[in-house]
Amino acid sequence: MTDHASGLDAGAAGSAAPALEVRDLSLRIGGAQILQDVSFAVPAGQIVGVIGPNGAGKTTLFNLVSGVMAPTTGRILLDGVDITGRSVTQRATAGLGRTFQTSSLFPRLPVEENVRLAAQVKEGRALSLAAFPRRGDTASRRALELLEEVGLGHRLGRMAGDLPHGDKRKLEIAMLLATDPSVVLLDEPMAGVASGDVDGLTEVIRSLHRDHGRTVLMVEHHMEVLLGLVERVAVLHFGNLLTIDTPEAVMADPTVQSAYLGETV
Amino acid sequence: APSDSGSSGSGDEPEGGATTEEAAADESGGDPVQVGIIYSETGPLAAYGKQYKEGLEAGLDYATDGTGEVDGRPVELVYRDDAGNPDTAVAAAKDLIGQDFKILGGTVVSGIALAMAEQAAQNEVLYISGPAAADAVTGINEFTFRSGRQSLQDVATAGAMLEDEGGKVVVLAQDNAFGQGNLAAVEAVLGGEGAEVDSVLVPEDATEFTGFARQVIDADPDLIFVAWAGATAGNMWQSLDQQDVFDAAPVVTGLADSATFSAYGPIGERISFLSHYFPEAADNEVNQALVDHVNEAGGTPDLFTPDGFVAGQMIVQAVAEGGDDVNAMIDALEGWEFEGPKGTTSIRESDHALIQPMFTATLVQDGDGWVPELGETVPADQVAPPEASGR
Amino acid sequence: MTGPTPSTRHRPALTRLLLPLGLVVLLACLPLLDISVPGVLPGATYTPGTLHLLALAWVMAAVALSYHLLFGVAGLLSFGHALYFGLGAYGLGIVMRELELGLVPAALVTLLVAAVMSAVLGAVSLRVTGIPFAMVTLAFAQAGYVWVRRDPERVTGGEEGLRLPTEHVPDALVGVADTRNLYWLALAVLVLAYLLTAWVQNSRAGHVAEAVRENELRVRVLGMRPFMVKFAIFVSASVIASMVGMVHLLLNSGAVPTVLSAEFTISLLLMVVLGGVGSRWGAVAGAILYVLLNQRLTVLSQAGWVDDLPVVLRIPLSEPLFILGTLFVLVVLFLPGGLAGTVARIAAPRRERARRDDAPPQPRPDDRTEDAGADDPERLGVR
Amino acid sequence: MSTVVLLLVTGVGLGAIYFLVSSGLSLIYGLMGVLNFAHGVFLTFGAFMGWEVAARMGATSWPGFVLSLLVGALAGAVFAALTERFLVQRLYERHIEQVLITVGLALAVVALFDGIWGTDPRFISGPAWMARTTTIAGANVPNDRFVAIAVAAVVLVALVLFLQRTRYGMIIRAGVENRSMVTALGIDVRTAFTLIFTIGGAVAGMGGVLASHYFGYVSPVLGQTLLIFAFIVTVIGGLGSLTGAAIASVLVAVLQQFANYYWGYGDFAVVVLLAVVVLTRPSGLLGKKVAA
Amino acid sequence: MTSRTFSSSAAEASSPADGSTAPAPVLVVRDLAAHVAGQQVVEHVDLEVAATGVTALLGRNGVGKTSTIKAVMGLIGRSGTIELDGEDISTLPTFKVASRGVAYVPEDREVFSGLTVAENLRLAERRGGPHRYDLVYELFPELRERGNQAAGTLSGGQQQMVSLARALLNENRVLLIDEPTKGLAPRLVTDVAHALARAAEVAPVLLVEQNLHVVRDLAHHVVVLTDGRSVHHGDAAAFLDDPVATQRLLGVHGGPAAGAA
Ligand SMILES: Nc1ncnc2c1ncn2[C@@H]1O[C@H](COP(=O)(O)OP(=O)(O)OP(=O)(O)O)[C@@H](O)[C@H]1O
Ligand SMILES: Nc1ncnc2c1ncn2[C@@H]1O[C@H](COP(=O)(O)OP(=O)(O)OP(=O)(O)O)[C@@H](O)[C@H]1O
Ligand SMILES: [Mg+2]
Ligand SMILES: [Mg+2]
Repeated sequence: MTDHASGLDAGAAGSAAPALEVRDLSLRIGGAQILQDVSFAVPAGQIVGVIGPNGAGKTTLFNLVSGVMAPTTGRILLDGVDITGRSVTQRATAGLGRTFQTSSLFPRLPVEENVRLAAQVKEGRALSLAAFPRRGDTASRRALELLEEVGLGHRLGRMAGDLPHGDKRKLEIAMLLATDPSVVLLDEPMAGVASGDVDGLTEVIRSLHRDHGRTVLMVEHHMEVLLGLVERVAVLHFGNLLTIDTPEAVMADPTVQSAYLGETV
Repeated sequence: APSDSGSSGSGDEPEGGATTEEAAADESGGDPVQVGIIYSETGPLAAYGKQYKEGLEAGLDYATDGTGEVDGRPVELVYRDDAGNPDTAVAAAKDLIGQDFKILGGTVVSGIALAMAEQAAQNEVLYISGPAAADAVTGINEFTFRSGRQSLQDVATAGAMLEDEGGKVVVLAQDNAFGQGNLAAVEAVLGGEGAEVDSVLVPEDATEFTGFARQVIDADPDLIFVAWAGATAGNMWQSLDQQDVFDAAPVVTGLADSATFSAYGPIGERISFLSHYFPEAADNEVNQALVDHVNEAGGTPDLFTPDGFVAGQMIVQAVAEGGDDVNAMIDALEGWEFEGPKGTTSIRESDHALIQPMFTATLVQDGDGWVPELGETVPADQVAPPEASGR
Repeated sequence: MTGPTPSTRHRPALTRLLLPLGLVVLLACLPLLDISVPGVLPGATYTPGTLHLLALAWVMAAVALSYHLLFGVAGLLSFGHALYFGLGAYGLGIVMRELELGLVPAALVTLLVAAVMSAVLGAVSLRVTGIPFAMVTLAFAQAGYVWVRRDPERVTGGEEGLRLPTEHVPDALVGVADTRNLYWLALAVLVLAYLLTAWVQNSRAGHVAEAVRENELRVRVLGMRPFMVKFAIFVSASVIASMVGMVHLLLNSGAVPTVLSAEFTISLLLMVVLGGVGSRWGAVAGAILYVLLNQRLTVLSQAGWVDDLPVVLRIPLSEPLFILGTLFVLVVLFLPGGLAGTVARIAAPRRERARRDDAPPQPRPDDRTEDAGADDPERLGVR
Repeated sequence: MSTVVLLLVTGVGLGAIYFLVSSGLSLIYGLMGVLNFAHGVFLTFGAFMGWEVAARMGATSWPGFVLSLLVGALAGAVFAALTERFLVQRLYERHIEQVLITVGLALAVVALFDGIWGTDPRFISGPAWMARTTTIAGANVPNDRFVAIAVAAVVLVALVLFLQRTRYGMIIRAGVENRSMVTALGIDVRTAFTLIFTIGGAVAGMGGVLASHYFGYVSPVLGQTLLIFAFIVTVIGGLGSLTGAAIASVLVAVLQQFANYYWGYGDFAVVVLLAVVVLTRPSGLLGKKVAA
Repeated sequence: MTSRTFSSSAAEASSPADGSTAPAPVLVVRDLAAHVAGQQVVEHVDLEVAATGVTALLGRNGVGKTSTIKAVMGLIGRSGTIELDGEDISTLPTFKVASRGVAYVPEDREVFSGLTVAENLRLAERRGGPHRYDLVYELFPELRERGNQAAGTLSGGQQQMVSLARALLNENRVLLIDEPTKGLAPRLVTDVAHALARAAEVAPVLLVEQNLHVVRDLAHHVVVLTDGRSVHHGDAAAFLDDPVATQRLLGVHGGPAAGAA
């Protein structure tokens, strides 16, 4: 598992290329400019936070990168390979994983099955008519492991749609981990998670990056969590990238303070 | 229980020499003869089914002189509903044949009649088809007979109305089996007599007929033959009227059952009808018996009552002459000539066509409603269909 | 509502294997036994009438299973499944007659045609989802229905239907005396359909299909192509339906246009719902129930005592479809999950739902086929 | 030329009938997400009740005709309201089950009509003027077409006004999306839903009476025959768009007229049109993306 | 982040309550049980919402906070006593509960995504009574600008604003608010907390909130749930300052410094 590069094209030998790069990304819907010339690069293995006021375009940025929406102009590169024209599925198989701001699950399938489905993608032949999921096969074992890890070990048989809100967030993370992506987009993973569970989940995310060497881009309004995790912070504001810098520098920036943090210290 | 002597004790004369078979029947111990009748009790043609059934019971009653028995063996009618669906009918047929029924009868639906004919041939039982008009039933196989008329006879009746030779006949028909059958019949009968035949075929699902009415006029006909079945008739006639088709040429069509008489409204007076049957059309004893029987049983004689009635007569004939042997039954029916409600009727030996007289009629107002008035009776041989070559 | 979940999980191997096997053996022996079930079957089990009815039930159960694959597993509400059933029935008859092929080669040709046709039409209809998908499939089937009924090529027999070209069929499958052979054929096709359905459903693709039904975008984000799965299910279900249609042709010695009608598809829908959406054996049970009820209610409607009832009772009781329709409504209202759901509920009483009129469970975030929005990134992504 | 005019005008007339069926369907389907298979039953019931009035009062007089229209509308409305209250309402937010229940209802009630009124068509005729024709550009156009067109136009305007001038359209759209949240805002969404069904049923009932005059008869399957076209119209027009339904009604009917006349395959042509529209514009001609 | 911004308003709001005889609570819930899909999700909850100020409902994920609020609204099956100003509302249908002046801000925002922002608000206008668009637009000026945008295309935070605005628009007797600050940017959290403090001056609030800073600054009373039961009632500040209690009931270390950035 540690060999995250195995998930990528073996041909992409240029390890110098950043894991994820966006160039001049713009999106217009109707008359509204949702994103404007956003460019940045995330080196492999780095963990970067994205902040910005509500409606700044953070989720939209994730949608463009993951292929759920198409940009008006601009390019997206994964490990140096241009993926702008690729489908959602292709990007996912290339090693890009994401979570959703509003949990996106298979509501009427059991929790375990939600994760198992994700885990079997990793094994290849996920759509095979000739392979049969079995209790105790690799994917199922992996699913159990991950569910334990995020703290849902006691909810295996429950329908995902019936979970309380916070548990849905945890399930999202487990599904993401199951696909073993090399680049991870997390959209507000902490929203709705009980304060008592925040630390545990923070650890899960930290290990994503630290133990597995994955590249992580995360949107989070929970500043304590974010600042404790990330190496750099990107700030979006009205669709523009204001800055991308170390947490200290960003927090010191007066624009960020007034636009985002409000009248706190 | 063995048959009581009551039946033979009834003083009336049994029909056609059944007495000679008495001994044979007694041997079989007076077992009931079971006859399976598969017809539309429900489904789109349930109304026709009802007429058929009433006629059948009357016919059986008449042919057995009210005893319901042939040679001391009660004839037991076992009814099955086909609901207008061939699959249902086939299932019922299989069930009955499996129970060793040797005689099946019924159906007003041509598709069912054809499927039943198939079953009859496969399993070598006698099948007497009901009012289903498809010409294809005639001569389809040796096991299949019919107790009603067929499209060719309708058309031949219309031909009797075509005053003189030549001329152009336009057929306005629905584009379905019934309509196409009629068109083919017109081409065969009237075309054969030298008429030019043209057609306007209307999709069965059409709900708007004004355009087709124009097509009929544009074809410049000398005679218009309309073959139409089903609920859209009223609308179609109105469209013909509105587009002044009646001014273009005489219009001939088949007279359906009494429920439709009022559908024509005043237009009815302008149409020349050919008729299979209406109760007042035939003036003979058998018809009188039919009307009496049906009325007594609380029914009303109508278009397809004689088809049932004749079926009853044919069943009795088949049993009386053939006992339980299907081939003997066939022999007994082939070439049989008898007095039916429409007059003298015969079963053609070669193809089992039922040769019978036909009628022409007009509709006249009678109080609030409309009633048919007999034009002429067309003799059976004049409207006999060309012989089917068999399969 | 909550359809039973993929049942890869624990059930003692004994019951899992032996019970169905025993059942099949028992059913296979029926033609040799003299069992009467008054009120349910028209006669003893060896009689051709009863065998025909049971064979019809097996055939309908088999095609209901293929519909279960579409609707229950993949959530594809098709109003045109009858097309493929009819394709099998008509195709076999036409191929045998026109190409003068024997039964087996003709059946293979027909299956091939069905596979190609379902692949082409499936590829087109799967471009849309939800109600539009239902309508496109309806449109295609309706076109097939119109074609068969109008018969412009003079091959289908039009409204009167196609008759089985018996000269190409082995004698053992023709005639009432051989009904038991047809019975065994029907039973075999049911078992085969069940195994195929179980196979597809239990495969990885089958599991993914259920996920696609729930949340298509999520499946894509996980790196799988929903289209491929839906396509595979669509073609499998269609080919199974064609296979069953062929047996239907033999069983009824013919085919009529109604097998392609929307009503036929709706009756499949009714069977699957009666049995319980999502459950394999539910589909089978639903179909059998439907066929038997249909037959029995017709008999009931003709029973003499019904005629003597007062009008308010007589009219409803003499209309089999009224009773069937009402029953269906009641099942949907009071037995969510159909037969299978009810059995499961009785087995596990804690799942009992106490529903209050004004307080339904929390709104389901999405509905099985109403996933039109799932394809709409603008709505889904930004939420 | 006169043939083209005739086909065109009678096509619009047929379109008016289609619209009367499909507008209610579109309202219910587009706003409430219920694909209402029982809509044809509302129509048939309206037609039969209208026929009953006509049989007693005579619809050959104008007052009798108008009364039968009103009674038909009332019958359709009551039937629809009861259906909504006792069946559909219990299954809110379970669209598939709602569809299923209307399928079952349609099955049962058509059979019931069979039992009550028999399978034979019941013939009906209206005021004498309606059976006469008016000549337009050489074409003899039957007058009842104009009545149908006029009623359909009035219904269209009335429905559009209703949706624009009242909060109901909004309530229903929101209620379909998330019923419990609407109730949590203090709105009795059940009444609103019942109202929509009732309106749809009333229009269908009226359409039933007009259709029975158009076809010249009433039979238990009258509504079901029209329903399939109404479905097609609804999808082509776009879910929930009344104007779309109106345009699609006319389009479908006129296409059907011409295709039947010149080619003989009118129903085929309609199916092809449907397939083309769904594949090129899945949300229909005027359809917005209606929330699931 | 500090609390001074809105602690003052909380104090104001609380002062009458702390004074002489405490007025009767607006909402009294006794022995509440609730079930979803046949499953008991709330077993035994007692709580009171004081006549003024904010009462917080706390607990870990899945203990039944949301279910409790839904049960009060009548959105899920329930039994027990629920009294609003002395009137039993436990058998009323949801829309009647709401029209008696109970406003509800759901956990998942639940904006009507097919409707525009303006339509969402118009739909929320309760009959009779004034509609305080001024207050709403002052708090969330963005909603005015985006009046014609379909609510489904709003960002998460913007949807949260719509959801809150729908409740604040009317004159209420009590507000039930489920995680209002979830997904909001820090600055907006401040604003919303401020708004809630203002709203609580007029009508009391029952608040579910995971952000303990907000709880600390707004709430006077807390009710804590575990496993569908209410296990702790008491003063908010006292509870949050008790590290043993917060550790046991919420799994966090209490105290003023809890989680401070
Ligand atoms: N169809 C549209 N028309 C107009 N504006 C739109 C449309 N779709 C999205 N937007 C706007 O685009 C902006 C970006 O939304 P996005 O969801 O990316 O914000 P975000 O940064 O994730 O905010 P949050 O933190 O609140 O989730 C929002 O202001 C939203 O209202
Ligand atoms: N539809 C449902 N079916 C079955 N169980 C449910 C359903 N909805 C909720 N539950 C269960 O009810 C319990 C309480 O859930 P609730 O949503 O009230 O918790 P909560 O305290 O609000 O949690 P969170 O902090 O995560 O929002 C949970 O155990 C949950 O699994
Ligand atoms: Mg966002
Ligand atoms: Mg909650």
